[in-house]
Amino acid sequence: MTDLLYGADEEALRDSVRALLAAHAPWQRTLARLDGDEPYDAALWTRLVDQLGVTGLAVPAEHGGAGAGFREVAVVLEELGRAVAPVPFLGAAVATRTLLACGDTELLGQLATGERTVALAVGLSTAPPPDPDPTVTAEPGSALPGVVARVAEVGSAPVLHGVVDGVADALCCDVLLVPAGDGLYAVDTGGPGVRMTPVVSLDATRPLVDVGLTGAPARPIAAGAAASRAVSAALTTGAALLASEQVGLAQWCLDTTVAHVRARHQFGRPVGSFQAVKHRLADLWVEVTQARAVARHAADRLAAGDPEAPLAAALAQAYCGPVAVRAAEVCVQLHGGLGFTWEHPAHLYLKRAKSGAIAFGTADRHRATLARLVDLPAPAGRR
Amino acid sequence: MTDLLYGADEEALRDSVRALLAAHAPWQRTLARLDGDEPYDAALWTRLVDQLGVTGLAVPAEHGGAGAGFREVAVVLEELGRAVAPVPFLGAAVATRTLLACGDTELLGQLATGERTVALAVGLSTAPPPDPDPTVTAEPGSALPGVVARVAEVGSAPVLHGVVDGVADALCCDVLLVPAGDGLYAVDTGGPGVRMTPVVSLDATRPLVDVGLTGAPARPIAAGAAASRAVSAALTTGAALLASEQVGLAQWCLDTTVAHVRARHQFGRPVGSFQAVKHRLADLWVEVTQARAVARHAADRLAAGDPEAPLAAALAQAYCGPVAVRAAEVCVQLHGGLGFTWEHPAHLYLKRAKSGAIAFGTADRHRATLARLVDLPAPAGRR
Amino acid sequence: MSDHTADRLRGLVAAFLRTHDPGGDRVGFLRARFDAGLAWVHYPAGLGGLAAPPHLQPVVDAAFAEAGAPDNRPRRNSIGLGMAAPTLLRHGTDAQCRRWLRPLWTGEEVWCQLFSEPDAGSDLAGLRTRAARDGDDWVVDGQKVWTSMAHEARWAILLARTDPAVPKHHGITYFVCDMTTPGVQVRPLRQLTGEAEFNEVFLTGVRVPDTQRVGAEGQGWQVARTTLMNERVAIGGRPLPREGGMVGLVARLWRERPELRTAGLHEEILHSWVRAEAARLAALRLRQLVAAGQPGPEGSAVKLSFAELNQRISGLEVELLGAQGLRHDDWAMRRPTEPDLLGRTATYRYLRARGNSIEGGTSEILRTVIAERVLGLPAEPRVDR
Amino acid sequence: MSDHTADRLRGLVAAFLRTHDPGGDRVGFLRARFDAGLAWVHYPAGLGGLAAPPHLQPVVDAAFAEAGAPDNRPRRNSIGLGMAAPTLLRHGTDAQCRRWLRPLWTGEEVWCQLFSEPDAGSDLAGLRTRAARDGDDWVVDGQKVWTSMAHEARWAILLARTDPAVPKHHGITYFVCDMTTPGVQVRPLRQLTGEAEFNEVFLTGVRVPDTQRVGAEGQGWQVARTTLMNERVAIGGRPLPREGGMVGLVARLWRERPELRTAGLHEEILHSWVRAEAARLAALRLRQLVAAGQPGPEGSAVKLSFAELNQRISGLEVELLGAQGLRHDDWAMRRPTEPDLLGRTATYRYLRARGNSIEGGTSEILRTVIAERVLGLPAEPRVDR
Repeated sequence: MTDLLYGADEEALRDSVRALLAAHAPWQRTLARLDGDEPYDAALWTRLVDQLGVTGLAVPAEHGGAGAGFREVAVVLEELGRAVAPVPFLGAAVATRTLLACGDTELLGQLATGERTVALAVGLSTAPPPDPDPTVTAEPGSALPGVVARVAEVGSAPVLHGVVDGVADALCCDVLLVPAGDGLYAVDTGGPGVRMTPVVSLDATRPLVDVGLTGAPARPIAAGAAASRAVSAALTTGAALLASEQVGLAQWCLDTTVAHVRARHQFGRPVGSFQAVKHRLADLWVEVTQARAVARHAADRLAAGDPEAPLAAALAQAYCGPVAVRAAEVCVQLHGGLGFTWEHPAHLYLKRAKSGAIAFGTADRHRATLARLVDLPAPAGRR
Repeated sequence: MTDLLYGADEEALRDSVRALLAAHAPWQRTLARLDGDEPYDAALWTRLVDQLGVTGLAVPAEHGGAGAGFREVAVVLEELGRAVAPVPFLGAAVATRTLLACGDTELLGQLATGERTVALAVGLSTAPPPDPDPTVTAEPGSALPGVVARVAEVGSAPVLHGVVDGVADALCCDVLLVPAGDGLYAVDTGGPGVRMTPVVSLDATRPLVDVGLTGAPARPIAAGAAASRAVSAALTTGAALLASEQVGLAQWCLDTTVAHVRARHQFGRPVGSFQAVKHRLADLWVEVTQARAVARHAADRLAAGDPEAPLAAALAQAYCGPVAVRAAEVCVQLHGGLGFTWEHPAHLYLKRAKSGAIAFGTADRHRATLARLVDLPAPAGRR
Repeated sequence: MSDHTADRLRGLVAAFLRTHDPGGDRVGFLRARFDAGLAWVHYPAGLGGLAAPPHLQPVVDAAFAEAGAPDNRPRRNSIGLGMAAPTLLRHGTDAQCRRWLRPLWTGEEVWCQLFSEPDAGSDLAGLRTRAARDGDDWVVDGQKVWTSMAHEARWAILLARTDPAVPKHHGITYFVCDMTTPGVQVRPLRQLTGEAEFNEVFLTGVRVPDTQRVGAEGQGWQVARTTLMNERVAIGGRPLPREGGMVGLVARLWRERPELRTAGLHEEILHSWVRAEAARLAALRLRQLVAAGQPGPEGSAVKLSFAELNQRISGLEVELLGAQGLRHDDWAMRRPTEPDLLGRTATYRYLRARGNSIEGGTSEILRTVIAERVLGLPAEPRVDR
Repeated sequence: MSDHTADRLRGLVAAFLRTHDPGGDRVGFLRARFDAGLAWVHYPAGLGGLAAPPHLQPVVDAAFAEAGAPDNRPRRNSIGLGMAAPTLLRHGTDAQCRRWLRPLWTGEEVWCQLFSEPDAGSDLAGLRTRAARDGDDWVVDGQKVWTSMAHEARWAILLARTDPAVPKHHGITYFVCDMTTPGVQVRPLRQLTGEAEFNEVFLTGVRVPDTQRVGAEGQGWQVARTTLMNERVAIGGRPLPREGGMVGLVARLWRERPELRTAGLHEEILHSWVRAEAARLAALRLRQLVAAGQPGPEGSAVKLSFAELNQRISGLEVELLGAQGLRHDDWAMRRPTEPDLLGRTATYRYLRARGNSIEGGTSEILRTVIAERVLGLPAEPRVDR
């Protein structure tokens, strides 16, 4: 049965991550980074990888990882969401799932130890396919979400051509996993024929890049249905894990707003003593409480390799994405003018939340997936 | 341009109707009727017809009416909604529009003077057709909404067979206008072959009947496209006018709740001084204010014979139906236990409101109609 | 820590079943189960329990259910089981516990609650029913409302004002009232569904022996608070399978009646399904927290969101039914003993669910409770004490 | 009743245009229009008006617009036109009106508002900026925030506390402050869009002559209330065609980009369209009421619902854009003079619209205003006076 709690190891992991983030990633530093040239915090990333081994959590011990799992990865994401930290961990987790599915143990080992940073080259807005089983589609290649590149050959070695727009967590990565043709390829970003163009992103703490490939040398890592399944599993993983980040984000917004309205006085009373404010925050607390259960469920089913993991992931994005947006919007509103300023961190969370509502597919797409998975079909034909 | 105000004559009419209802239809009487055998208040209906001539308002003077129009009919409906009065006026207004479209001046004259009560024999939940112009459908008859009866002939005179379930305002009527085959027929309810079976209705103040026709003699009043257009216009009229009833209902719910929370004390304060209660009622006031503008617009466009009347009617039912339901639900909630009792009138309004949300089509059907009319098409194919 | 384990308790149930026929005399079986300490295993020995941890109760219940043993019809005595019993255990005397708990648990004696009054609903502490001392008795006069099961109950838990001179929360005392006492008059209170689940209870010169006082004089508010908290957990605490609540009914309707489907209602049913599943998982998480000995404050959230869901989903169901949603089954006055939210018609469910945000603490009160007790937001300025 | 009619005013405009070239010197034309009483026709003669009924103003504006005459760039001076001018007319001296109204109306002098403070936002009467009498002057010290146009304005309307000894609403006085006075320091206040429409204004020993006091000493709160009401009407009062607001942008996007459509977003856009059209019709009805001389209290509703709509629709637009909704145009610090809610990107609109429920009275304050002034619900117990 699904385990919706946090184990003692998970709580210990949370404490470590939170302490590290408190020491090295206060929001003031993240905010200041927005006017600079380096959106990612490379030093913070190094600490997370080297000191806490976050990239190895979901990698089996025999491949150099910690042999924990995606429940632990989800706990790390809660804390990163809470701190709106500018590190490429979500992308690394998605890449981990891709490599696990492909059985590429060498790259997996390098990812686990932090020797190389890896990202799946698919636009951040790409939703998991409504049908996670690619065997039902006629052409094998058509089941690959986000395919925009094509494969050519130079001598006997494949090279890739094409563009992949809006890829997250790829800005500083060493290796891109690119779906192309009907296969999946590893491309060295330091090699020839790869151009990474930074995007002015809504969420500048998760900067996107447009990837241009012009004859980039590529190493095949999966083909046909195996490639489709790997990408599909990776996108489901992204959707499921993002929910935990959203829970952490929403909890920060709730906690920060509660603290603010307790301290802020207007009309001779704490703002938080006004009933409409209290009830709005009570409703938000209920939603965050439910979002936590939903996100925990998605992480647990993912970790268990349950066939219902896609259902749990669709539920997670149908529910947690909108809750995170509401939490961030309430946070801005109840901070009043202060919440509308650049100097207050609320907007970092608002932008992350709104961006997250699109990442791995908007809530309505996940509802449509649920409709299929739980047999609540759309009306036949037009109204 | 659309006139969203009330003219002096309209205000005078409102005052007359309100005074009559206050004197003869207090809610206590309407409530007591629920446990009796006569859901309609025949005496009240006679007063409305004889003293105020409500059935003649939309009938031209040359056919025995007052030569006013549907704006005035809408004002009467606001007051009837406000009093949740058990009289068949909405049905009479729909029948008036049907007969106007068919040009049946004799029956129109009898309806105007109150000599005979007429109802369109279509289930109350029937929505206006999404396309109000029947010429686009292939078979002329198929554009007739609510067709369930068929036509036969006895000698050279047509007779009708079939059932029409859930007809409103037909319980005490003298004449039914029945869509059958590809025509529209008048059937005398006192004649042979007509059986009227009362329904246990959600809204007992607007009781429904199931009409059974077994060789009922019928007089044709329109055929083919003319019949389709008449029924379509009648349903659009019902949708547009119902909005005014809903505004009156919602306004009563708001006013009554405001009065209650001003008087009721808990925790040593008026309940209406608590901010969450105040804000909820402020939001409801905004919605009722907007519903009034929307309903007034629908009545005005209907009265003007504007080609945009179907659009205004669809907007009216997409907006005003849900507002009335919310108003009645808030009324029950903010009356606390009292609002949950049979002895308080709130439930009369709740049942009328919820029933009205289905009458002439649910809000989602009207949104779908709007999508067609304002060019916001549904996605092609399945998601 | 106790040394009880699930296995050990299953063993005790098995031993009990070897000597007691679950198919035999119902009351006799239940009395014996109580006496064996297998009623409420977390209650003390001698009072139906074994002082075991509360999370082992479901283990025992499941073992009896598997054997086809009769249950104590818990829905018929929810006030007794959910409110009276825990209050008696915490605040009652030993004699009170011994007199009342056994027939309460077996269902031989049904209990009701005389708390709410016409002018004291959300503000329960504003109650006006008076209890005046007269020798060894108290004489009670007043009017109570919203009393379910009053017409079937033998006992009532009663709040009455014993000292009108002190501020409102301080002058209240908690009693157990015998519903067969002269002066207790029960009248049905008809609700908007047409039926009367509830009652008004008029108390005129009702004598209550001082031995039926629970807790000290003037301490009734503190005693009642335990009970009110229990009411909320009792309402929200049942586990549900997926689609186990009202959402299952509307999902079935959607599947079985394709002709009713529209694009707009499709979005609405999906929204409802998502929210229902989120609420279900949150309730499940609360149970897991309780079982792990980390009870959180999520109980109020469960009641709040199930009220909202029931209202939203039953409203959707009525609209989905369309023509059929305009029809009801029966408005006649009836006397059910409990709400039947999954039976009858969609219209009944829609109307009955309106009460879910009023009964057992209004949603407004629950939001305030969450804001103040969970989030630590300040109380409003008080003008009534 | 005046004897002005729409026809008569159109005749006056026509006569004016025969002697003044709309294509000539802009400022000269506007000054002459003011002097002819055709600026604000409902203002008194000599102050830009003809004492005509207010509903005839649109007639005059339309006649000038048809002739291609320059307008006074109303959005650039919205505080001056919407707040300062009506306050000066109602509470100012004749000399004040003659000095300030003409260059205000022509746009030669832009105005800003020094009301809000860091600790006095919704509770404006809690302001702390002090003005102390010194001979014929007042000396002002304090800090103001959320001042749009402060970096372009010549004059400010200013609220300052002149008597700290009396309860909060009573010790406030209303002034006009020359923004070029020494001691006035303007700093940009960057907002979450990255740009700075607003400013912080620091006032250090700023001398304001007593002749620039508006209304009596200590009466500033009453004077300001006129102005605050005007702010709300000014924001909500513009007429819109169907799909005239943000909903038009998202409707166009829906029509032009079929590949973005999903069933869920279809329902959402239809809901938004319906609510936008309802809000538009309500605003139109308000205008018709005002024109008929029956101004209702609907002004607050208009501002409240447009804030909600802007937020909802811009949020929908960002999601509808999908991949493109993850991109912004520019986070650089800039200095626009007004919000551009229909230009730039969907992400900008989404972020900027968050301010719509905060600026010019938060939505929470507006709901309280509606509840108390329109519905007559009682105020909360006050603890601050």
